Amino acid sequence: MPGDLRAMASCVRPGMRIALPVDYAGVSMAMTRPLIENGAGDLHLVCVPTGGLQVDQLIGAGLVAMVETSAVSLGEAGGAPRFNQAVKDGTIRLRDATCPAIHAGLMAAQKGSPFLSIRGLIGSDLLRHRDDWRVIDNPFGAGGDPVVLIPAITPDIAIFHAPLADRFGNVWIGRRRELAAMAYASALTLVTVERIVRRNLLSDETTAAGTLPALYVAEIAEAPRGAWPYGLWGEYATDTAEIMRYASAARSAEGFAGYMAARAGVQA
Amino acid sequence: MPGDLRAMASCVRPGMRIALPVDYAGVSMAMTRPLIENGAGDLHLVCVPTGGLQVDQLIGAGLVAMVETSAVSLGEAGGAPRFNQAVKDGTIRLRDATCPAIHAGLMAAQKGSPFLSIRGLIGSDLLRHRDDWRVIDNPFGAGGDPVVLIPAITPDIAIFHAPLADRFGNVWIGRRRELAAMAYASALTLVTVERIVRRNLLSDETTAAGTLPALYVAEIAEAPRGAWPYGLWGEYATDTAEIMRYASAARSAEGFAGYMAARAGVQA
Amino acid sequence: MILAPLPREVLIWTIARLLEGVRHVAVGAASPMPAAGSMLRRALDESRTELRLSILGSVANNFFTNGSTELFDCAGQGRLDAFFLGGGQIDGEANVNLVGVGGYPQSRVRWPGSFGSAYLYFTVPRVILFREEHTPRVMVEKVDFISAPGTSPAGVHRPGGPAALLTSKALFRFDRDRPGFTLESLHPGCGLADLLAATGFAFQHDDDPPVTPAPDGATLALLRGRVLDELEETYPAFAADWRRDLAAAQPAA
Amino acid sequence: MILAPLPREVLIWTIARLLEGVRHVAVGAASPMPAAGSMLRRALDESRTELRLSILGSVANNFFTNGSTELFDCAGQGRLDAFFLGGGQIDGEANVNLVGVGGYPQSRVRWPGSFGSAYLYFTVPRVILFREEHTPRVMVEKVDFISAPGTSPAGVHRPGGPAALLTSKALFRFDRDRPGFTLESLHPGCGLADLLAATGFAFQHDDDPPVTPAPDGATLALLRGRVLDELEETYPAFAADWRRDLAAAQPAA
Repeated sequence: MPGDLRAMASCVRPGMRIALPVDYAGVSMAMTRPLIENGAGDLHLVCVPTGGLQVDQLIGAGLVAMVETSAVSLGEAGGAPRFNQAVKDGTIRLRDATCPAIHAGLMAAQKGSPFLSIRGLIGSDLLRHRDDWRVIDNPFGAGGDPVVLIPAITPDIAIFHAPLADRFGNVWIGRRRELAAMAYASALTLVTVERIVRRNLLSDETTAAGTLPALYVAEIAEAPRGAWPYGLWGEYATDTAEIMRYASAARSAEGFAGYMAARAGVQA
Repeated sequence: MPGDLRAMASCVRPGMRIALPVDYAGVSMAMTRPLIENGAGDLHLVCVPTGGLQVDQLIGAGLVAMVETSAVSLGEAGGAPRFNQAVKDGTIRLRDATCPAIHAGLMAAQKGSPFLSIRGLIGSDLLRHRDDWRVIDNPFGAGGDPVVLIPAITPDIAIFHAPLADRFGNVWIGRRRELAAMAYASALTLVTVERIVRRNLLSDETTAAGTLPALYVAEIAEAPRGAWPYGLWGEYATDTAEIMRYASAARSAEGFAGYMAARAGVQA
Repeated sequence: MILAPLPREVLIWTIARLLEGVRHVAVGAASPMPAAGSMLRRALDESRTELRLSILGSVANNFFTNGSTELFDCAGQGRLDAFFLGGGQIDGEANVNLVGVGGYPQSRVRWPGSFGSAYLYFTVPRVILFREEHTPRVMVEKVDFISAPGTSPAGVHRPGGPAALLTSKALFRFDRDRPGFTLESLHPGCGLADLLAATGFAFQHDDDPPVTPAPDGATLALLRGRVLDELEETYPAFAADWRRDLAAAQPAA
Repeated sequence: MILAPLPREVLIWTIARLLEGVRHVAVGAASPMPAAGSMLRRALDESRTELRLSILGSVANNFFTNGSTELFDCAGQGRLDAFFLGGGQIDGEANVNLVGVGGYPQSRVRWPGSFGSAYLYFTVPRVILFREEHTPRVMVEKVDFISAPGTSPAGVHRPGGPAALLTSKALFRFDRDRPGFTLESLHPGCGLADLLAATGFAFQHDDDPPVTPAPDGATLALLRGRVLDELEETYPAFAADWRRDLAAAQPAA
């Protein structure tokens, strides 16, 4: 495992709120093992807006105290086994949400606003269990128009993987703008990339349009195939068979441990 | 004047709320004259977030009932003469705002939310004069934390100019994402472009990142140098001398009329 | 001789019928059947209008450029006409549960979670509940957890909601005023007694309900040709399975 | 022989001093002097730290990629340390008026409008009020219209606010608690009596205020070399004017 990934992981300290992207948007799987070796636990994960393999592995490794998410799943490979077990055992706390509510919370943080209003949610048990959300009567309505307020979600750290960065610290995220939203909202952003290029991504308007400026990026490290076994848009496809193997192995705590030990060489 | 510009202008009907971009973000100056010839008045202009030459000319032509803006100015060429005169004469209504409040209103519309919260503004005369804004006590605070709510701004039509579009109706806006915000918030979006290309802008991830999808675009027409005398990023610079000539001519109603008549051939 | 419609082809054709008049439909990443129905609708409509189909997580059928928030923003703007929702449990008032059963938060069985349901169910005019498994454990009298409610009290801003429920056994439409489901048709091979036994909630029905229409020959040809080809790009496993079923059903030469 | 500092060079140097310790500063599109001060600060700091400078509307000094909202979002996130505000009127409580005088909305004299002031004044920790014209019609006792207030009551969320006021005559710092301005220094050539006569609001001052420091030789060389070159890209007219002044001040050979 490259030392820079280990150094990046050491930014994560116990109890921090960590934002992680959805499966198809650039999950830094390369950071999963460094995070586990770093060992900082009691983490509060914010899935943007859903979680998968990485979330399941961090839970399996015992690092997670709370998951704020719209879903955790392995997609075609089925339910997330360590997440499901932890829910059953009551060893993690849950903030069940709906996708646009997570986006709304991040947008509030991006704008420095205390909250965003959002339609929907009224009458759901999601709302009933979220004591950190509020319902007010729409002040612009004629009365009797309840609307939910979502407070700003301000992660300590956002972690994701992208196709490329330049040596000035700018990261190309293309149309996966939720990665920018995560970075705007978070105090620190750690990024792994397939490769670092010499040219300045901002000096060409075409690449600039899909670039997250260095202003928002604390650390970058190269990690080729760093989303594996997830895919990365324009680069490589998801290795579904590997996710299936994980899903099957991780049904038990022992199976999970065995899988992680066996894959140590592959992921390092 | 090409017939397609005239046809686009005919989408504008009296009393509509029209969103127009800031000077440097792609003003469709090519649409100004068709809008004037179309003649639909009583317009409510929303400047995103400030206005300039186009706004001044539409006011000078007597089409504008209300301006919602953070500022109207000709930049280096000074104050906007027809706007300033209209304010003095009381012939237009004003909704003076601050830039991020306009962005917040458009973002609320983008999200289908009734309002966004915004910091700042407390104690300003802007707030005092905006009876369409509300102040509430932040429901997430401990009390005594006033915060302003900005209602959704939902223009009937957004009009702007961009470097290129493809024949599928996708428009390349690069990093000028306020143009996307305008389109998301508006019921209809009319776009002029320097040129229309055959390739699909969405089929390449690099260009897709800066593309507004056809879903949001009602009509597109080619209008080379369509931002003139404003510049267009990556294409041509602002013709400051021309804006100066306008600023000087338009100090009087007669001078404005003379300028517009003299430029009819140039702009057509 | 045209091979008789497979059960999945009846479902896909039913989905296409439910999408009549729709201009923009979105389907989830793991929703091959709704995607196929949408592709069929698109093919049927293309001479008159362009049906936009957004498949979440797909690259080929993704014309969004503002990240994963754009689908929801689109729905909030009223630019999304139809969407599909599943559910670990669905009840007679069209409440859906995507979270789990046996307590909350410490659920005995946990499902992935609510995804966008609690928003899209409110904002998309035509939500089609689609769940193939039609058993008393899925079609329950009352869900254990409401990820998204089927109806809302007067005053709640709700331009959207459930239009229909489609399962492997039958098609229901939803009456928002009553509220409740009404049986529209039984799929070929399913009887009313069978359906009543498999359904945990009460619903209105005729004594002799109609049979769900099967696609005609031209539609079947479209399905097995162009739609299957298009589908293969995003759902290769499902497409291969469908082709296998077709091959297996082929009468011996 | 080094040419003595021009008045504008004293101002630019003062701006650079006011930006000490700043990591990210933004300046408006038509603000050559603040831009020059920021460029000088950047040049002075570059061996130790990287000062980020955002010039609105510029392409070369624009590392934003999310449209014109990004500056404000940045400020809301606490990522913007310093900003410059002007004002058609500025009063003794640091209220600024960018809207007009003689009534509202039907103003006798209308200025462009408040731009981002009503937000950035609240969110940017170090706002520098910069207006060259120092006359009783600009420096008023009470502004006609508050585009953005200088201070806020306790409880109002306000991490930002005015730090200093710089004019063609003097430099003031602002005391948020009192609230009010205190004279820091008079620019070369300006006397206290002159300043008092030109200022419509009361301010604290020493009997014998210090003179605003001029840049030393090395700083002047940096200003007239690298900074002037950098500035030329975005503010060609201002740069040409500056060069003309330098040429005119050159002692005859």
